[in-house]
Amino acid sequence: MAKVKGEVKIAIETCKGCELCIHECPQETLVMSDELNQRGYHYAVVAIDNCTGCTNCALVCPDACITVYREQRGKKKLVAQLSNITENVTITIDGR
Amino acid sequence: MAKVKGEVKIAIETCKGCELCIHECPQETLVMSDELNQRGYHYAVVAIDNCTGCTNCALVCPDACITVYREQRGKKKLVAQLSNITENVTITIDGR
Amino acid sequence: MTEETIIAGFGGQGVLSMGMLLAYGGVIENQEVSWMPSYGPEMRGGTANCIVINGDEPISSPIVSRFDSVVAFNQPSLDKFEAAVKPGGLLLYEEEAILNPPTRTDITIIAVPAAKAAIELKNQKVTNLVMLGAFLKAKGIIKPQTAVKALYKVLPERHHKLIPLNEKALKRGAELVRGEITAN
Amino acid sequence: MTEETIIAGFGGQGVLSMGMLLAYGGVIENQEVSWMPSYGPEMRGGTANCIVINGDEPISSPIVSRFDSVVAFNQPSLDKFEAAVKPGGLLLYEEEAILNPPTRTDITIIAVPAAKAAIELKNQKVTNLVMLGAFLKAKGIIKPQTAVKALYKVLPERHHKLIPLNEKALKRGAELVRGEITAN
Amino acid sequence: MSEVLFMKGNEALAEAAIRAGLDAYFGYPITPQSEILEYLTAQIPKRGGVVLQAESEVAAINMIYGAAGAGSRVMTTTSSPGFSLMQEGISYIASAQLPCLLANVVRGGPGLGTIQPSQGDYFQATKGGGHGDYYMIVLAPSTVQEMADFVYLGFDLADKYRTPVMILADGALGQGMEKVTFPDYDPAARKIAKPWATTGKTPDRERNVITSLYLQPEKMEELNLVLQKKYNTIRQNEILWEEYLTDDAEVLFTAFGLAARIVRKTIQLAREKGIKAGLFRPKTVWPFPYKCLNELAHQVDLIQDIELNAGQMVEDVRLGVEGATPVFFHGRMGGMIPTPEEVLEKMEANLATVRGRNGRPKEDVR
Amino acid sequence: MSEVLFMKGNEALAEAAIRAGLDAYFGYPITPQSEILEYLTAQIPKRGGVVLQAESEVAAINMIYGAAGAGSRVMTTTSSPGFSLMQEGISYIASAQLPCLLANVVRGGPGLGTIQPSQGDYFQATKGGGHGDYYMIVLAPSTVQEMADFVYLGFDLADKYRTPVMILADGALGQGMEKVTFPDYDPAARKIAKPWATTGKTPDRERNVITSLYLQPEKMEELNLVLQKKYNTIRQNEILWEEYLTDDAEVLFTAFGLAARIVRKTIQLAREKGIKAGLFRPKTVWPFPYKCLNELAHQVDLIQDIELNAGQMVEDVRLGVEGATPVFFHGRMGGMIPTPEEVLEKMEANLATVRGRNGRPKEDVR
Amino acid sequence: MSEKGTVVAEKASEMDLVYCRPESLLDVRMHYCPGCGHTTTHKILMEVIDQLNIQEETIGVAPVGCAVLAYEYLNVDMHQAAHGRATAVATGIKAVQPDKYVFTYQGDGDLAAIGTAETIHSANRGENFLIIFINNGIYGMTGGQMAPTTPIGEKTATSPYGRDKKTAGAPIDITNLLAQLPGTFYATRQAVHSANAVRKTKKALIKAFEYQKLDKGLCIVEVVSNCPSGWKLTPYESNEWMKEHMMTIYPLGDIKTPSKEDLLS
Amino acid sequence: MSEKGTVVAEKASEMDLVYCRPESLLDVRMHYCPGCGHTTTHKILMEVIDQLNIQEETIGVAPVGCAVLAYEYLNVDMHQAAHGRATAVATGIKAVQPDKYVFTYQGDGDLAAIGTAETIHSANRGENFLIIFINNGIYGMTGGQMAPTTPIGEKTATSPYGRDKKTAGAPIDITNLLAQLPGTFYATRQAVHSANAVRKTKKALIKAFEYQKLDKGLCIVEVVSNCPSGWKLTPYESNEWMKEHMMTIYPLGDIKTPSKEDLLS
Ligand SMILES: Cc1ncc(C[n+]2csc(CCOP(=O)(O)OP(=O)(O)O)c2C)c(N)n1
Ligand SMILES: Cc1ncc(C[n+]2csc(CCOP(=O)(O)OP(=O)(O)O)c2C)c(N)n1
Ligand code: SF4
Ligand code: SF4
Ligand code: SF4
Ligand code: SF4
Ligand code: SF4
Ligand code: SF4
Ligand SMILES: [Mg+2]
Ligand SMILES: [Mg+2]
Repeated sequence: MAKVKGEVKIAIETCKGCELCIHECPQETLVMSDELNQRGYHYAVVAIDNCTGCTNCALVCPDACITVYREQRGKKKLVAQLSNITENVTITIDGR
Repeated sequence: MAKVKGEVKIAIETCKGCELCIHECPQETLVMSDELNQRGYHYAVVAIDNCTGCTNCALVCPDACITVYREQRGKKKLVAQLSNITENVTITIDGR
Repeated sequence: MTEETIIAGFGGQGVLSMGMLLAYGGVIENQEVSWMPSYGPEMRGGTANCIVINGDEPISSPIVSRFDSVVAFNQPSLDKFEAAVKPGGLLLYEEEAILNPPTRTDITIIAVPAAKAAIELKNQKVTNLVMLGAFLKAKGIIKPQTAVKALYKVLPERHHKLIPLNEKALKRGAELVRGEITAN
Repeated sequence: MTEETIIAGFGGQGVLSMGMLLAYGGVIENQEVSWMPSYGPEMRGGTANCIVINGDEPISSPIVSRFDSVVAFNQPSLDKFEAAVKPGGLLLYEEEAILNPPTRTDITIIAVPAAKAAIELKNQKVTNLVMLGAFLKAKGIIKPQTAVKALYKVLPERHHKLIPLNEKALKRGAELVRGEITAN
Repeated sequence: MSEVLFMKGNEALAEAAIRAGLDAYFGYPITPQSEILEYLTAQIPKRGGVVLQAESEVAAINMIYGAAGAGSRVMTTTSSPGFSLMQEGISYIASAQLPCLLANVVRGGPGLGTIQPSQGDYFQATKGGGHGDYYMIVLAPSTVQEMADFVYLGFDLADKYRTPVMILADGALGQGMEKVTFPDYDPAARKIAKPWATTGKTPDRERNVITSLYLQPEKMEELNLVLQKKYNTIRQNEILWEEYLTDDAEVLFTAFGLAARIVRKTIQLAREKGIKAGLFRPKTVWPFPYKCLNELAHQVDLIQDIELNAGQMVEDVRLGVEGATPVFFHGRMGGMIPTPEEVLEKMEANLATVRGRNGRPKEDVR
Repeated sequence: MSEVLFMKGNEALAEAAIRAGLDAYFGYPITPQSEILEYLTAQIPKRGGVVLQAESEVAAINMIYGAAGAGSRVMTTTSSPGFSLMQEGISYIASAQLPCLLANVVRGGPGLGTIQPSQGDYFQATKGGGHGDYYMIVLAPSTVQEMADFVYLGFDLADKYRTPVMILADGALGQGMEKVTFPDYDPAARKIAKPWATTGKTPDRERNVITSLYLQPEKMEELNLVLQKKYNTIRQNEILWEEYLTDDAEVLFTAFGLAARIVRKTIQLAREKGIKAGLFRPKTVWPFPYKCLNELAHQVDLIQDIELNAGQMVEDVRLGVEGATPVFFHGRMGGMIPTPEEVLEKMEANLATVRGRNGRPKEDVR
Repeated sequence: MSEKGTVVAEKASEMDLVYCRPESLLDVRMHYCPGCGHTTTHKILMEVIDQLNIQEETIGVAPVGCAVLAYEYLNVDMHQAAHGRATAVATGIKAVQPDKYVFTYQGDGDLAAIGTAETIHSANRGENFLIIFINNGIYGMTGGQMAPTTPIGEKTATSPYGRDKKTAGAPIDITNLLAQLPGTFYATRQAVHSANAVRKTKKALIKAFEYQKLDKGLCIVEVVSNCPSGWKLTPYESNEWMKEHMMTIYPLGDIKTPSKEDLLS
Repeated sequence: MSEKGTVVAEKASEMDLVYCRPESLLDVRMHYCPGCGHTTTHKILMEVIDQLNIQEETIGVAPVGCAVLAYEYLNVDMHQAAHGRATAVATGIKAVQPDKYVFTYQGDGDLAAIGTAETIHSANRGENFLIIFINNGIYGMTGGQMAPTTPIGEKTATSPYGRDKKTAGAPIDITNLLAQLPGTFYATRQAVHSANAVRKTKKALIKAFEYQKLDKGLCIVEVVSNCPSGWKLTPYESNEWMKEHMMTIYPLGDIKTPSKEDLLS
């Protein structure tokens, strides 16, 4: 089975460094940063670009820090629901 | 089986006329009086002298109005426990 | 005028409804009225009573401990309330229920053979109406006709057919009280 | 003399025990002392602080809102308490943890590279002892030797073997504060 | 005016609640007020609304908290021990600023006590039986008619101020029957909008939150200041009392609820004896009519306070009087009710002391 | 004298309870007093006695009722919302005349409020949060040392009068650490016989019954008279207060507990400015030291009452003062604590009004 | 309230006394309505206490409910308790008097409505006392209101149109719930409407007291009982109604009995 | 408290968004400790509410406990409730807002200790709302005291020597008790410690909300959860400990599910 290509974005200032995403990722995509965020937590970062977009990390992330994208495969498209994540998200779906 | 001979005494002023003893007596020994006691209740009285001393009536009597005696049959004797029923009970067991 | 009455007996003897008729009668006659039942678990003991106060000015306390009239339906009630009749007041009791009659000499005492009368009327349940008839004869707190009107208020619709019988009982009660009533 | 100090940082940075050492030291030196932790669910947010008051007369309120000294272990604490330093007071902070240094000009400000020093001492956990050493150098509320004595009171028996290391950290902290301390 | 009915106080209260547009009632049986729940379980299915027998008074008051927060006109009633159990909930309701009507048909305490009438819960009602700084508007009916009247008033005040209002009655007012008439009252016209209620967060508004939690003391103090300001407004606008023969009074009785009825009789007896007595009866025992009482206090030789307790309202009386005239107390407890004659006797004894003490003959008094 | 320890108020209270011979503790966690239960669960297994975490405050107070009735030295502690839940049980305990020690480590109310220190439960504690006419002896500690001292006193008073005694503390006294020493106290020598307790009906005595139920109002009134008589005895014998620099005071502060500590500082500031200020601090807030306060009131230009609430003890102050001097109130709520400077400022403003109003220069005041 | 029966029991010299009022039941008239199961249960409880000779070691708790005056009748040390709190009170007593036999005597309103939390948690803690639970499906004392145990369709003062499952829920079988908690050692449901039922209930009570000696956990003896006044039936009718409407939803019998191992361990 | 993530999600143009923070979860930092299951449950609850598009029709109740501030995060109308009384409050709301979706969000101390009576009776009445029950076997908010659900032997602030069955009883399985009441329509026990568990819990929540439309009785979704702070473990360790010590006594899975008939009737 060909691997699907995915991508995650992590809101590092919201991250509390619980490491649950790290343990839950089947791809070992994520690691903890050495840096602290402003709240004093080490935060999760992408270590290897092998994400499959399986959403495991995001599902298990308590603080909803993780947004997941996945390669289009001709499936019905999801409507983005990003309105309150951050103000400067720009989303372009289907060229819109 | 020869019937055992029994006897009941009813504290009629304590009786509240609930009639439960009447219904519970297998011998139909008891009936309700036409008279009222001082509390305004009809009370249970012995109608026929056919009591077997089975204690059914006494067991079911809520207000503990019924004392039951039974013919001696050589069995181990019960010790009377009458102390606080009334002041002028006199009990003679085994000639004492 | 203020008339403080207590009506007392066993539960089921109709003491509360007798009181209610007296009270409703007062309402119909535009009096100030208060009806106060004994309440709560002491009723488990099987006794019941109500205090009825009829007056022409606002009722002070609905609970009082001395009465212009005591109506007793049984011995315990008589025993309990005999002393509570105000001097010169009235003690009216159901004759048959009482073994030890009252002994006070400073009050009017009337024994009403109400249960007997009710049995003659073929309904033991109207004993209280006989008592009420007698009481109203002795103490004209409300008119007997008003008591009849009150019956329409107090009885549930389905019992209205019994009103003629009740009316008879009231009359019979009144007849049982003979002569002038004075404190002896 | 009354010295009102708040020590604030993340939970786990040892701010409560730094305060406790300061307080116990006061007890040993026969001062009047009060130690008041932040408490309750706001701790869930991950921050902790304690107010320590050392004085020579009975402590008034154990909770105060303006301080002679603020010891900040992280940015949020510095942000929150900078304004609460009394004019002429002291603001002492862990250098590395702070991105936006304080801006007030009417107070003494000391940045202590305590975490670095602790790492040099091979135990990050003694950062708070370095801070205490520095603080006591700046504000002689209790003698450094007293702080060592206090360690025996505050640390559970099983950790007493760590006291020499703690002592070193205290010393190191004192060394990090150079020169005379005056409000600038 | 509508028909004159003859009802128990409990029933009159229940009937008035329905006529006042009661949306939901939650309650638990307790003598001497179970008739309220009983009346409502019989009537509400026919006349609309919700009536629910809760598993306890604690549950009932929290159901009230929920239903009041969700914007409804709600009521619970109980008697003394049950009211004690509600104290936490009442504090929450007051703090979250929810309107509702409560009634305590008081019986003799403390403890399990007796089911006979009493006024022993005055302190609890007026000084805050629950924790924290809050008050309820407390209406103290004196007749069955007021048992009904104060329901309408109570609901309206509750809505107006977003605050719990309570009716402080007693077993005799609850159990006894008296004449009563019900006023015209159109709930639809009287109920006001509650934009703060939790009715579902529509897109046109922020979510509504019912809470009394403010971990930051600054915020919690703000809430408290809002509450205190509201209480001051109520103190200014909503004080109710009754005076009876006070114009020429040389002796003033103070009493509320049932006790005030006994005192009225005493006053007649006193006046028959030539003693110019009058009555001051607070109808709102919170807010208490301190000021008016103070004015009267300067006019009389003494104040005789009468209560069915060991002396509770008398503290408010003394706070109102501020030493202007001697204040005496007489009370009966545990369900006992003083007679008008007994009350007269007590007052006369005190009057003798006062006038004796003042060394002034009666004529000189004022 | 024993060693000087440095402890949290909550721990000091718990430790004192053990040293005072605590037989059983029942309680439920709540901030800011959970350390008491925590301390006891750690210590009691080593030192003897019973400690049980109840399922709620309602259960806890009723466990107290049971264990106190069975003759033991018992205690429960909680904070504001939990104390409200205990009101029914407390009324039962007072009515059944059972000795026990309660503590309310008060937080900011009303409702859920905040966990910060407050004095908002003064009314509840002193006027009877529960139903009926009862009082508790209420001890108001001002230091961690008193958190310990009042435990011994509380247990002894409880036994002596067969009455619940409560400690009215606050979150700061519970959470903060201060120096404390524990006195010598031999529980065995201090515990008294309790022949009324339910320890099994031996043939030499009638059965013992713990009850507060008297259906006959005459009987219930009798119980009430017994209680009132007891309360009067307590009023005569057990009033405690502290005065600080009152001898020459022209301005009197009144405050209890934590507030009194702030006021002490204010007094120093005031005296530095030449204002002769003093402090009157009730240690028993019930019974309240009315008489002594009244005497002081005649000596001063004003009374400035300071509380961590919206004005509660000030009513008792005014009842004590009876108009003898103007009484002013300043309070902070919801966990806020006034500074000594703020308090000084308020007082000075009021002093200006009073002296201005009187139209008398300072010298003429007395 | 004390009064003596006027017809006294006189020993027929040639006969043995086989049943009489138990000694520990005080010789006063009980306030219960005629035919009420509370009365019968009081009586046999004291018979059992006499039989086990534990009067001196027994402490009882009766909360509000028709049996609130139990202390007027039961000649043992007693606590009256607040409504619903009997098991909390008993927990307090047993904690400081662990060698005494402690029992509570509770109605269904008390135990299964307002007292649910205390009941469940006493069982869950495995408190070592006995609950005697009088389930009459109604609030007797307050005048016949609906209880959590009231059968569906039953008309009471607060369910004048009959208990409606939709709004009031189903009658709750609390003994069954309690039996599922490991802290409950023995749970049985009995009755006192017939001589036989009385005999069984006495046995259950004896067992329960004996188990208390073992310190193994809570024992509960439920007595399905009547309330002639609340149900507005004669005592006899009430018992018949009870058989039909109560015992069908609350079938008599043991619900949880200790195994041999439980007893020995 | 509101703050924006600094690393923002930028649409990789060739990719679909497959997971993001739910719209109805307010964009503020939640106060929970790192890795706490409350946080995850909040998140997926709002995902479900968004998915069902019922934000405007939902009213929530969060009593005291770590989740008391839920109303700061959940963008629906909310009531904070007194400790233990969430289901009573919900009963009041649902009584007057019968067409709304009502849920409570309760901890184990709240639901299974102080609130036991309210919990049981809401279920017994068959109240038509949803209980979300976070069972972390501890009192999180007050600093880690023993709860009725705490496993035997577990050391907490009030069981410093480990929970002792003899004095504190066994951990109570309240969902199981509730499931036995006829008023309970759906009872399930789930978790949020793994992606799979989260998926199942979301399904359970969806079911529960959909059942609420049917007006058939109480639904309860228990979430066996962690308390890293109370347990003094890292979030990951806490989940491992939870699997071993909590899920063995509280096994995951459906406890009561409606039959076809139940659903259709
Ligand atoms: C806190 C409180 N709430 C309500 C009451 C009123 N009350 C007394 S007994 C009782 C219920 C009685 O029913 P049950 O427990 O079944 O006992 P029964 O009388 O049927 O034997 C109630 C509601 C009370 N005394 N205290
Ligand atoms: C009446 C009352 N008692 C006690 C408390 C203190 N308190 C707040 S939350 C809580 C328990 C929290 O535990 P749980 O319900 O399990 O929620 P968690 O924090 O574990 O999620 C307690 C005891 C309170 N607020 N109110
Ligand atoms: S989406 Fe899946 S593969 Fe990608 S980082 Fe998350 S868990 Fe790993
Ligand atoms: S799960 Fe979320 S909060 Fe935890 S480390 Fe990963 S991104 Fe951070
Ligand atoms: S003892 Fe038996 S036979 Fe005799 S009267 Fe009683 S029930 Fe009948
Ligand atoms: S059972 Fe007892 S109370 Fe009932 S009628 Fe018979 S003797 Fe009387
Ligand atoms: S009311 Fe019912 S339970 Fe109470 S005594 Fe009468 S019959 Fe028995
Ligand atoms: S204390 Fe426990 S339950 Fe509360 S937020 Fe922290 S981890 Fe979660
Ligand atoms: Mg019952
Ligand atoms: Mg929990």
